[in-house]
Amino acid sequence: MKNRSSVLPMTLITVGALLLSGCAAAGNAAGSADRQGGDPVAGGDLVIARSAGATSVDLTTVHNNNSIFVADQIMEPLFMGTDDGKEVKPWPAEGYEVSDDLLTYTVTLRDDVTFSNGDPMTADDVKFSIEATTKTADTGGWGYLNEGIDTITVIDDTTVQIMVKYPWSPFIAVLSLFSNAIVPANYGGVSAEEFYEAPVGTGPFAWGEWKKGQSLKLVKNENYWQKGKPYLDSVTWTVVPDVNTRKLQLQGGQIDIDEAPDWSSFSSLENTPGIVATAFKSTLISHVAFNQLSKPFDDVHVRRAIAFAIDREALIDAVLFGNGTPANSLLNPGSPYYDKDVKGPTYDIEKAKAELAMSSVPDGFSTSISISSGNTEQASNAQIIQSELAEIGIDMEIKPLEPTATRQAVQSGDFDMTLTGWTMDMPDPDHWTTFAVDPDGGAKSDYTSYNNPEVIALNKAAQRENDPKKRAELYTELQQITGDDAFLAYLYYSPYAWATTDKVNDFFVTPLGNYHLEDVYKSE
Amino acid sequence: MLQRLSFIPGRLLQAVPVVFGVTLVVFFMAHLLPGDPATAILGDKATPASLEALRVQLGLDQPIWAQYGLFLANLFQGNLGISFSFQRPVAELVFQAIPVTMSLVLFSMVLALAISIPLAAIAASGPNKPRDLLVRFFTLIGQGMPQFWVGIMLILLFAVNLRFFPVGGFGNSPLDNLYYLFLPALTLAISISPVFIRSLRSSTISVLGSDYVATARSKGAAGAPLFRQHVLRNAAIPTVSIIGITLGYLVGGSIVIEKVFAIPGLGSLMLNAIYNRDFPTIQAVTLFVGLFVVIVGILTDIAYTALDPRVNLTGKARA
Amino acid sequence: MSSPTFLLVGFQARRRAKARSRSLKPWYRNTPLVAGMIVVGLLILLAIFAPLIAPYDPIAQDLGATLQGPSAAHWLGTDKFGRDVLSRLIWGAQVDLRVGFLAVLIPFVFGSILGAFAGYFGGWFDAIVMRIVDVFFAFPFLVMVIVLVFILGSGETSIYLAIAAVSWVSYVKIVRGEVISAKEQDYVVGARLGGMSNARVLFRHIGPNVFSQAIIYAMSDIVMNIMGIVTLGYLGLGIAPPTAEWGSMILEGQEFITTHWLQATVPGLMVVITSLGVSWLGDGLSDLLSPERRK
Amino acid sequence: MNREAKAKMPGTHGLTETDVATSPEASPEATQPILSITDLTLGVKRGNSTTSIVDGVSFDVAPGDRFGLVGESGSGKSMTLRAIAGLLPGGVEVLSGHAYFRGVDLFSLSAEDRRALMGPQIAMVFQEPMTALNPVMRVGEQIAEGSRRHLGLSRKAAMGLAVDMMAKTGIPDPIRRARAYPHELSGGLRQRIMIAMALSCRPKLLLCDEPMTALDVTVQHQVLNLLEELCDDFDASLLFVTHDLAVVNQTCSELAVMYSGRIVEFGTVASVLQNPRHPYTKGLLDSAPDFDQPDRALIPIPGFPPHLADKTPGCSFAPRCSFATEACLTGTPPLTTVRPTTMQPTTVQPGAGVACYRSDEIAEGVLA
Repeated sequence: MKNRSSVLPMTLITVGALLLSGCAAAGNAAGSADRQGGDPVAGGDLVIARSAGATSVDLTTVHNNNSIFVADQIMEPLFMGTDDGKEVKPWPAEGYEVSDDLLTYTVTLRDDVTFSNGDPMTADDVKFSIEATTKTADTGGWGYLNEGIDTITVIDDTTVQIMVKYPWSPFIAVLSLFSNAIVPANYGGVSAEEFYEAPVGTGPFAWGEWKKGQSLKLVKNENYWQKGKPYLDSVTWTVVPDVNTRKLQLQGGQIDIDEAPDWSSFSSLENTPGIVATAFKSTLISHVAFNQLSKPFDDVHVRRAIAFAIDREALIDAVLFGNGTPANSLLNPGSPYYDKDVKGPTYDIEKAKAELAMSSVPDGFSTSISISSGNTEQASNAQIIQSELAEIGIDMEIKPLEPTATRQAVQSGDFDMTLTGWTMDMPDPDHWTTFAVDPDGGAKSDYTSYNNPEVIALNKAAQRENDPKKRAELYTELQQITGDDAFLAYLYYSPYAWATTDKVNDFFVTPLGNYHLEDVYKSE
Repeated sequence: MLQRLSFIPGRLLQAVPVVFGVTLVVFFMAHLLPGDPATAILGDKATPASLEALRVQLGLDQPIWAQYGLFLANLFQGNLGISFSFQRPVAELVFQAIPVTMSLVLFSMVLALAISIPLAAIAASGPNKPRDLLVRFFTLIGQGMPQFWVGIMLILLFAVNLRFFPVGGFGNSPLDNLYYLFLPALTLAISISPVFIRSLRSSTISVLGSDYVATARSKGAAGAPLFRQHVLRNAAIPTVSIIGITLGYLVGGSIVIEKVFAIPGLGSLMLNAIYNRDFPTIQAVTLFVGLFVVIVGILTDIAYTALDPRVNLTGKARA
Repeated sequence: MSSPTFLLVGFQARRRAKARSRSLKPWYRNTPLVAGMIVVGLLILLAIFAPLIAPYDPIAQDLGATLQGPSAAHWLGTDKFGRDVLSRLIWGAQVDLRVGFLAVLIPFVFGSILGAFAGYFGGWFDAIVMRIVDVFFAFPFLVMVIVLVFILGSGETSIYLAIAAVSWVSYVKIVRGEVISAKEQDYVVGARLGGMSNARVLFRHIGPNVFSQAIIYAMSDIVMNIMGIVTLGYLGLGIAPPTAEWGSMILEGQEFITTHWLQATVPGLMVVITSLGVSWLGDGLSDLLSPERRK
Repeated sequence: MNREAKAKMPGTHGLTETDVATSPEASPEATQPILSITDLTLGVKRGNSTTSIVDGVSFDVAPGDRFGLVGESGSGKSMTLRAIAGLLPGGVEVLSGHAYFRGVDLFSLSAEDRRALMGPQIAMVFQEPMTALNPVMRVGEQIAEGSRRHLGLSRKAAMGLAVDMMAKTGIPDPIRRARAYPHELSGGLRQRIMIAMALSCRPKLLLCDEPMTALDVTVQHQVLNLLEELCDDFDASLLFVTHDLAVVNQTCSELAVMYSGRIVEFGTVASVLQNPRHPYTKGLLDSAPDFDQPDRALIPIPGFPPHLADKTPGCSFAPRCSFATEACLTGTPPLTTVRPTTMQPTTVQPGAGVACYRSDEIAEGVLA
């Protein structure tokens, strides 16, 4: 009898499995409790305006959210993050079992899932898809996230067995990544490039038409395995770079959803008749990153002094217009294993001056912060921090560079301070913690060159630890130490800002930033 | 007439080094941009390993001369290369954006002429009279207003408050586009009309004061017939070159308007290409704009020759 | 925002009109010149004495009083950092005028000299220069400035270089045209026959009135530079915050266009007033400087 | 070659009533001058100050007559001509006086009626053949324009007339030349085109504004002869403005000498040129070369014509006049034997007039 001690709370899996197999018709009730009721109305085209268009729909290599959130309406991974972003639930998969030595996962698939072209989804497709994604590791794709996978073997049409190289607790979360979405084996006989000109998936929508840089339209997938869904006939994403133009188009009823209204007009949108503005819980964390290779940021007291000197409430009011909460930890409240009791540096001028006195530059120093030009939020943060640091004798010059130039400077270590942030791609902290604290985790600790062996060890242990309680303790300790080290000065957790017309119902954005359009319907 | 058009082959030959120069300049300027395409594409979550892998795949690890050689080789075969960010042939992107920008540019040109010709005629009919001073004052104002600021104000007034027009965007049928492109075209028209008005006014004044108009008047011509037969064609000659140059400028200069009005034309394609370090697209768009400017230059000369029999471009070089 | 070519052509049209209706009035009765001097003079004074005139420090933040409407304390209200809009407007003049006027110098000098030599000596030198100029004219002006600002990083110096690298071509074309037409004038032919060295002829004879054309053109070039800086500011590529600059003020104000329209509108008006003043100056100067051309 | 003035008795030229709207008190048909200028004053009004360019000029042109208006540049002669043609430049206005064309005051006509006259009744030949033709229009079309508008001819008929006119004005190969553009023709040819254009609607009065000046001498002579012949053929009277006495002598029968906006002497060409009675006319003759007396010394008139703006009291020629006396400096010599106003019955006699206190002494040769 296999030991069902899976990483996820036992109850939920069985409940999820029962629910899905038992009453498919009722649709996925889990997690949509807080949405308005009313019976869904079929039909209509949903128009979503965004600042930039999708650049590619190849989920295995594309890196920008604009492309990801469109493509994941076509192709779905085996598992899906829950609406609260904390757990993973089976989606086109039935469930899975893990062997005692935690090295072999046996995933069973639903037998009623078909691709939009009518072909049934089988284990062969799953094997092909995951292996295709893993291969992209050597061409700059998301493959490096699958490096824990060893072999995939097809047992029968609805069962596939995956061996992992070492006990790897985030495995199921990795399977829920968009990059592991399921495509027909051998791309249905065409070349990869041809396939991605009009990709086929098991998702709620099928390929429509793409006018690059202008609009992308997907149409209803008649063979979607969740019967009766999606309600919409089609979805169109339009490209409207100017935030002000998007807002005015929404007020004019020209579009249904404005992807990212600016915080300054969020409150005015909220009380505009016919408009619903919602701040969805996110896994977004914004912080100041210090380059420990550039003096004096190798001195922990300098970093702590700056962390204490920043008035987070003031930032939230001035930049987010009150829509945010001060950040106390590396992890975001929306992420599993976030510990709200971790005490990170908070705004305290006296402590800041004390820390600076103990540092290698007691009477202050001059430095600079590199930000992306054209990004109003970063410009605002930088200007407020500049005036706050001036109070404790730190003269910080603002260096706005063109976004890619800034990124190049940061990645090549040519910066003092910079403003960065992170959103989770899967309901597991491992991707972010490894990227942030482990120097050879791929990004020299988020390019800060932070190197604390104790923290690195904690992170590796957590990666291997399957017992949730032990894993939680490890992550709490990790959050506490990184907070004290202040290798990043955490600023705030800000929600995702969305605005829709009141005719849009059941539109919900998960903490990972994606949204399930199969539940959305337009009422008159 | 044909004999007088024999200057065209010469001009085309002369254009080759120019266009070649444009490709050279744009290629190296693009490569001077800080942050290479890999950094732009992979974004914040890039790891050095993935950056390196992508650079190899995009052929950015080749020496710069080899890359330029490859670019030219492809160019001669009419292949504009593959866009780094869209992973699609660049030609597809450019040919999709060209009609958008062309309809915007031509629409704004028509509006600009519709504004400029009457105003210039009014001003020229009474030099230094109040109406002339008023027209000249407004041309200075028009020239002084930043394009994007005019765009914002027009949106605020017409699109939001009066809801006459949509806020930017682009229709899918030509008729639809007249509705969508009216405000952006008007914005561009306002910014280019001053030069048209000034040129038309000054040439109309000089024509009205000319001896041949006095001759025409001595034959009893006046009002509309005089204007149509004698004044308009002579006054239009100097303005033709301005229209030509403005056309060239508009195609390359409407980036800001396309951003404010969310128009997916060459301008926004170029702006995104710069932000994304999408070299093939940058080169393709610049090449097209360069070619367009050269061709418009030749068309202007043809129009010039057609309008003014005195001009013979084969012989004397135009200063 | 417009390009050198577009501007150059407008300039030539105006010069043709001026050549004919040139009035001999003394400078003080030349209304556009006087009006221009008054407006530009006031703006320059505003810029120089900004520290005295501006009621507040333009970058002092008051996060308690953000986005306030016009009030007794803040005549034009405050922006989203609680900074006084009026003070930023005044200080903005410093940046925009300085860059506007200084960005003209390099192209003016470099372009004119190159144009003069190209026009005077002609031959292969002229052909090469003109082909290079054609390449720059065929280049989308705004694209070039943006790419240059990207390469050089934002900040005043890179804006100077970016604008200079693009607008020198117009001066070459103008001065070259003038020199070529001047060369055919009798007084020049006479001078050359009289055994004068090329340099003397170029600088003593042709120089004076040829450069007057370039100076007049420089005026409208200033307007274009200001337009350029403001547009770069709007695209977020302008001068680094928190410095007050009209273009970035419009960008920051645009967020609140539906609620606090004043903040985005007023800087625009300042740009218009400045351009008006400089254009009048240009008109007046072209009256004064351009001697009666061939009838 | 001093041509005897050809005094031609005025005829009615078969004028029908409808051609000219005659005012009620018009004199009987027979002796009515084709053009009668009475007390014409032209000037520029700026604010409340007005500077006059032409002061009270009066003269008549009998039908079929050829009348010369002579004077240096700035004397107001062309301005007078343009006033008649209704082509006064901006700012210049008719301050007072009348211009009766066949009994009708042109200044009282509406713009509409005035334009109806231009072409069929009055035509004009300009000074600069290089710029007087529309550079972008074929010459044939420019000639045909008048006849199409006034005679209502079809395009083909009008072109036929144009070619015919071009032949009449001595233009070789007119059919091909009609398709040419002005810049493709020489100065002389272009002046012939102007003449063809002016006469195409068989006008009664031809106004010529120094048509010869821009041409070189040999061509000048041919065009003058052509002008005379055609005026006879077309029965057109001629008002000829020039500064060249030789041209007046060859072409006109009567003349008036203008100086700084006023007529200082008028009469038949024979009487005035044989024995000028005004110092200015005499000065003009003395300073112009004469083929009959090649060795005669040329005596230039000292000084310069006065600027229009400074209207000094007394005779405007006084400062340059070697015979000026105290009286000349103060009083303004009236034009003696002023021809009675045209409205009363008058018979055209070859009278003469002069505006100089000492004209008699000059006439008798006392003052050389």
